[in-house]
Amino acid sequence: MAEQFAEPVRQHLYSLNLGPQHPSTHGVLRVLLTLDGEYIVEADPVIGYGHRGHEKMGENRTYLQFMPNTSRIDYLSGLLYNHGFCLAVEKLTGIEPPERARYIRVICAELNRISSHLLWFGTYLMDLGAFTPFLYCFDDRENILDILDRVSGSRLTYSYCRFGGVTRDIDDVFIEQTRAFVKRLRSRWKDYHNLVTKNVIFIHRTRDVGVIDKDLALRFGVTGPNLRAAGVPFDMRKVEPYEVYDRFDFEIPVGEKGDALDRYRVRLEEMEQSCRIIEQALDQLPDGPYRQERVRLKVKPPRGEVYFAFESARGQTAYYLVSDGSPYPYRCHVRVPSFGNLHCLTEVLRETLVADAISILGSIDIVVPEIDR
Amino acid sequence: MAARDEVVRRLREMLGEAALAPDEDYAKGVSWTVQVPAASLPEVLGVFKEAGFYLESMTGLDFQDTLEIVYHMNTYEPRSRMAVRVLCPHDGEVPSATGLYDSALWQEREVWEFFGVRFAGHPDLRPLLLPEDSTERPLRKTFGTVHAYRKREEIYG
Amino acid sequence: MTEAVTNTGGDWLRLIVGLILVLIFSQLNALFLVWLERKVAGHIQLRYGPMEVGPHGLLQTIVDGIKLVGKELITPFKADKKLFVIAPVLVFMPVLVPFLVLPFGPELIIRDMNVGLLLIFAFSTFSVLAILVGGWASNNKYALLGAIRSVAQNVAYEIPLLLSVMSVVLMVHSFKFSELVMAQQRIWFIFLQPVAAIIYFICATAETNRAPFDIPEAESELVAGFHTEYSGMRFGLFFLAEYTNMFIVCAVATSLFLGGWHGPFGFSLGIPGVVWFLAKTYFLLFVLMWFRWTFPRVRFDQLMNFSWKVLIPLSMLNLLVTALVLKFV
Amino acid sequence: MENQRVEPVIQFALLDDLLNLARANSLWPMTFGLACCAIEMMAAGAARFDLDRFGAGVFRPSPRQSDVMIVAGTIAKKMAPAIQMLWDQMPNPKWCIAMGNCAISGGPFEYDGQYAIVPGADLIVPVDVYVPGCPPRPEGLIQGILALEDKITKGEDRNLLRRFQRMGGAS
Amino acid sequence: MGYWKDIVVGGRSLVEGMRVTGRALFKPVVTVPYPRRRLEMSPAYRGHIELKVFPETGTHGCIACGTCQRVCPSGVIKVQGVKEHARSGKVATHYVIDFTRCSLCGLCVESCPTQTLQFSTEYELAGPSRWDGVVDLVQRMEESRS
Repeated sequence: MAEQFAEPVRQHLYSLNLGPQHPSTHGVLRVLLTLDGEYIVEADPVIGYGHRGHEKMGENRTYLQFMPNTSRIDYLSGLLYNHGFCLAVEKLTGIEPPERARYIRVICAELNRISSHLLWFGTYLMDLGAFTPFLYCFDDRENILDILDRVSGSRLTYSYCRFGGVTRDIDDVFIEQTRAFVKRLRSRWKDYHNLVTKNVIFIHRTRDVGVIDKDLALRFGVTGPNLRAAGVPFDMRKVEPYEVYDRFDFEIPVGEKGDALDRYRVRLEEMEQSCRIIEQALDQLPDGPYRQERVRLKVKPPRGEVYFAFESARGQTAYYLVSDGSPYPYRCHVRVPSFGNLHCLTEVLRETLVADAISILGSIDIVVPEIDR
Repeated sequence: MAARDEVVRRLREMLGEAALAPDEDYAKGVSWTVQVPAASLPEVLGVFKEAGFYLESMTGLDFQDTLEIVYHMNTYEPRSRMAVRVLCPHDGEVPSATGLYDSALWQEREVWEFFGVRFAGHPDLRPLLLPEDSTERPLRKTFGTVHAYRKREEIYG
Repeated sequence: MTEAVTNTGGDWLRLIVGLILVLIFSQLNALFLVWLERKVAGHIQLRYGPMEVGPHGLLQTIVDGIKLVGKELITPFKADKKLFVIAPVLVFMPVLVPFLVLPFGPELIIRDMNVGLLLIFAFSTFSVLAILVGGWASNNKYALLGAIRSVAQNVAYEIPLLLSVMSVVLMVHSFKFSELVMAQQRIWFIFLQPVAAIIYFICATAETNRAPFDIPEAESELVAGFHTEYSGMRFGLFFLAEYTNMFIVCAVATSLFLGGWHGPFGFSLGIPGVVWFLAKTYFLLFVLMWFRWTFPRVRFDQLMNFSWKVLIPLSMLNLLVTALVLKFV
Repeated sequence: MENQRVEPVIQFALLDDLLNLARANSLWPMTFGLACCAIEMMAAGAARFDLDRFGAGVFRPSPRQSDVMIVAGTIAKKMAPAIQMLWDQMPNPKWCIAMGNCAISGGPFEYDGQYAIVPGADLIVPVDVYVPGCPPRPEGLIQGILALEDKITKGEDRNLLRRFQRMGGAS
Repeated sequence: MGYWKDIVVGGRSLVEGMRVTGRALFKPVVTVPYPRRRLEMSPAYRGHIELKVFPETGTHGCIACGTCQRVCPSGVIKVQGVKEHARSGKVATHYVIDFTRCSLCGLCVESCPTQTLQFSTEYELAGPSRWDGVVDLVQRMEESRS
């Protein structure tokens, strides 16, 4: 008789599919949530819906033929990945690009970083339910796309860099448009702060939400703005300065708690720092050749390997190239930042609401085909 | 630099001098390369964990005679990336690092799925990027179109 | 609007004409509001909004309506068929009834009941049940989550809504709309009851599941909330019901706080009462749309805290102060 | 994968024209981005190339309420059954636009020995309009949507609400 | 006292946000009404490739050497050439590209020894059939020339 009344409270857990097609999974990510009412008990991201086999393609085409792939791994910072791949192969083969090319690459890379952060800012606000900032950010982003289109020929998947330089020189129209853009972006901060940063609903939705602290970041290999928001000033441009980044003075914005609000502030501040880098690079821009002439199309690096890490918009990206002396890479592994950034979600999403899960997923800024490679 | 030197000192005691190979000018992006037998992998990674390193990336390399897994470890200080190289036969077994680093959970699933090397002690070894029912090992050199299939010494001498 | 309806068999004739007018007006108004919302959204976001379909996109909503009518109506396999089909009708039916008592003009109230205000609030709670029925019947986890959230939200925001309205009714001692509006002949109640007006407007946005409180059909979280499984004109009915509900809520706000058909401070400046009423209502509707395209979405528990911990105490305090002031003045 | 168009028994020419006109001018796309082309689709929906001008700006998240599925990006083999299910969930008068080279023919990722992608959306879904480009410009996508509108109303001249030339110069 | 301060500060920030969107309502619209007004493409814009017509010879300069065919990562180009008579060089008669597999990387344009390839500024290519992308550039050049 007693058992009849002492019915244990069975937890009604049910699993919900934040399916491969969902307005706010930034592509094709499926998160298998086990819910108890609105609270998430267990979150298991299922990836692979955007797997295109970049690394296998790296092994059956020459170094230069892999170039279009690099800007499609993370299509929001395509130029940063192009730039990184060129530097990796130049380190492997010892090619020295002329000074002007190095500055052009840095300017275009920083512009691409700003456009990637702007898109993140827009889609993050859309995840939180505000549609208008998305349109304002795209308005700014279109300016950058025009500038980069003018010099590289495409809006998103640039194959602009080559080993030993770039495909096309920048002219003074480019320089003048870039300066105008930097001035215009700085005038927009006030509007963005009034519309979003000071907004009380936004602050309540992001403060103390999805805290990624130092220890969690270390365990999961989280890098980039998410790590800097936790208070660790780890930026490849400062820790392992490559290209000409050591000639510019810029700070690394750092947060305190590592919650969504800190990640937001760090990224906004980073856009400002990129503007400073662009302006300094434009001032120090040397003239001279924009490309080294004697580079063969079929580059033949010596035997050996290189592990070149650089800072993409989402974190520390690295190319691990093993060369066997032939013009075809023997192994081409790409270390992708969003892999670690997404993986820490299994820990961070526990005991949060579904609405928070979307906010956290948006705040760590992932690009799914980049995770799936 | 401090954490790196401390790790090098402890590894030198543990594995002897032969296993460590320095690369002075950091040209290849790695300051020290450590050749580790599969059995003593957990202790080596334990040394790294105590020194505050994080598992940056795991890569599988497929050669004719052997399979090799390269763990790149890094910390938040300049010039402190180290590579831990483990040799293991095709379809061989390597002790899993999931006890020490949670990021190894997915990276090991990926290396297993693409190369077929089993990881002893991994909680749930199932495909990560490929469809659930896939059994083919795409990144093996025997699979699909590839330029060359070499022995290990042809590259690393 | 007909000026004075002749009294021969007055009541029945008045009801029938009123009903026809209500049906026409509510449909046209819903279509116009959808077009207005897309245009306002467009221009706030520095773009045009519907332009190519008819001059300035005026035919856009009509074309949308025809397309929705022409779509296939899918009923999910394991859905509760009967409830799934009834839900859109249940949502749309209670939305038409409040037009009966809305004070469009001095003689243009179709049936000036003395319980006018109560009737509106009674029927507005009915639509929540219909949303629950719709959400549960479509056998979809997202729809269920959306429906349950909608019920909790409406319950939480019904109380401050009623309390803030009570403070106005306390001043006029009646629920009759004509008396409520007549009392605002010289001073609109928004100047006497600013707190109640703000609370009412916030609760009104929550009541119609809009703007920062649009959690039941939160696009980025629950795919499409309670109407995830509805296709074709069933979804159209949910859509029209939402916009007609918006109109009613703003109409009640105008008649309670902005002096119905009176001009400011009693000067009607020769403009007929109806025009005043519609102008103020459409301005409030514009403000509702303005909310939607500015604010992010409130999280579910914050929504609850905001109502129980902020709105209800404030509205009670306001009611207390109004009672004391009326007692001693 | 050819689907036979079964002609309805009773034919109301005028009603069909009206319905086709309505369907052409209010195509609600489904938010369904796979890879790089999704960003260009968002740019098409954004302020500079506003899709809402043609009534196609209402991006409905749920397949039940959308008319056109824009397959924007590379179709991985793991994603193919999901796309198939989404296509089946859409109510009937539905169309599909294959946006970008990857959706048309596998694009830059198609080579012999490719194990991970489906080379072309028309292997899993009946596609109505192909928009080549890698990624196609937002104007290219707008061209695709206008081409779909012409296909629905069976000819640009029969689209009474159309007041410009699709391919010609500015009217 | 934090209770009241929160409400006041919160309320003010909401009004601040509304002021921004309110001002945006009266700002000029940014839209380029596409079919009515077309954007002018930048000089470097990469449409699909086409054969350049040299003024002095009045035709393309392709000698069907196949460099572009080999360098293309996705194998998009198929070139066929013929020698008019023994001594003279080859001239391309068919230059077929499958544009739906091209990734616009520009390696062919760079590697062409006679610099006869260039990017077109065409982006309106939407079509009803998948095989519209397969184009014979020589034929296309003749049509555009006549």
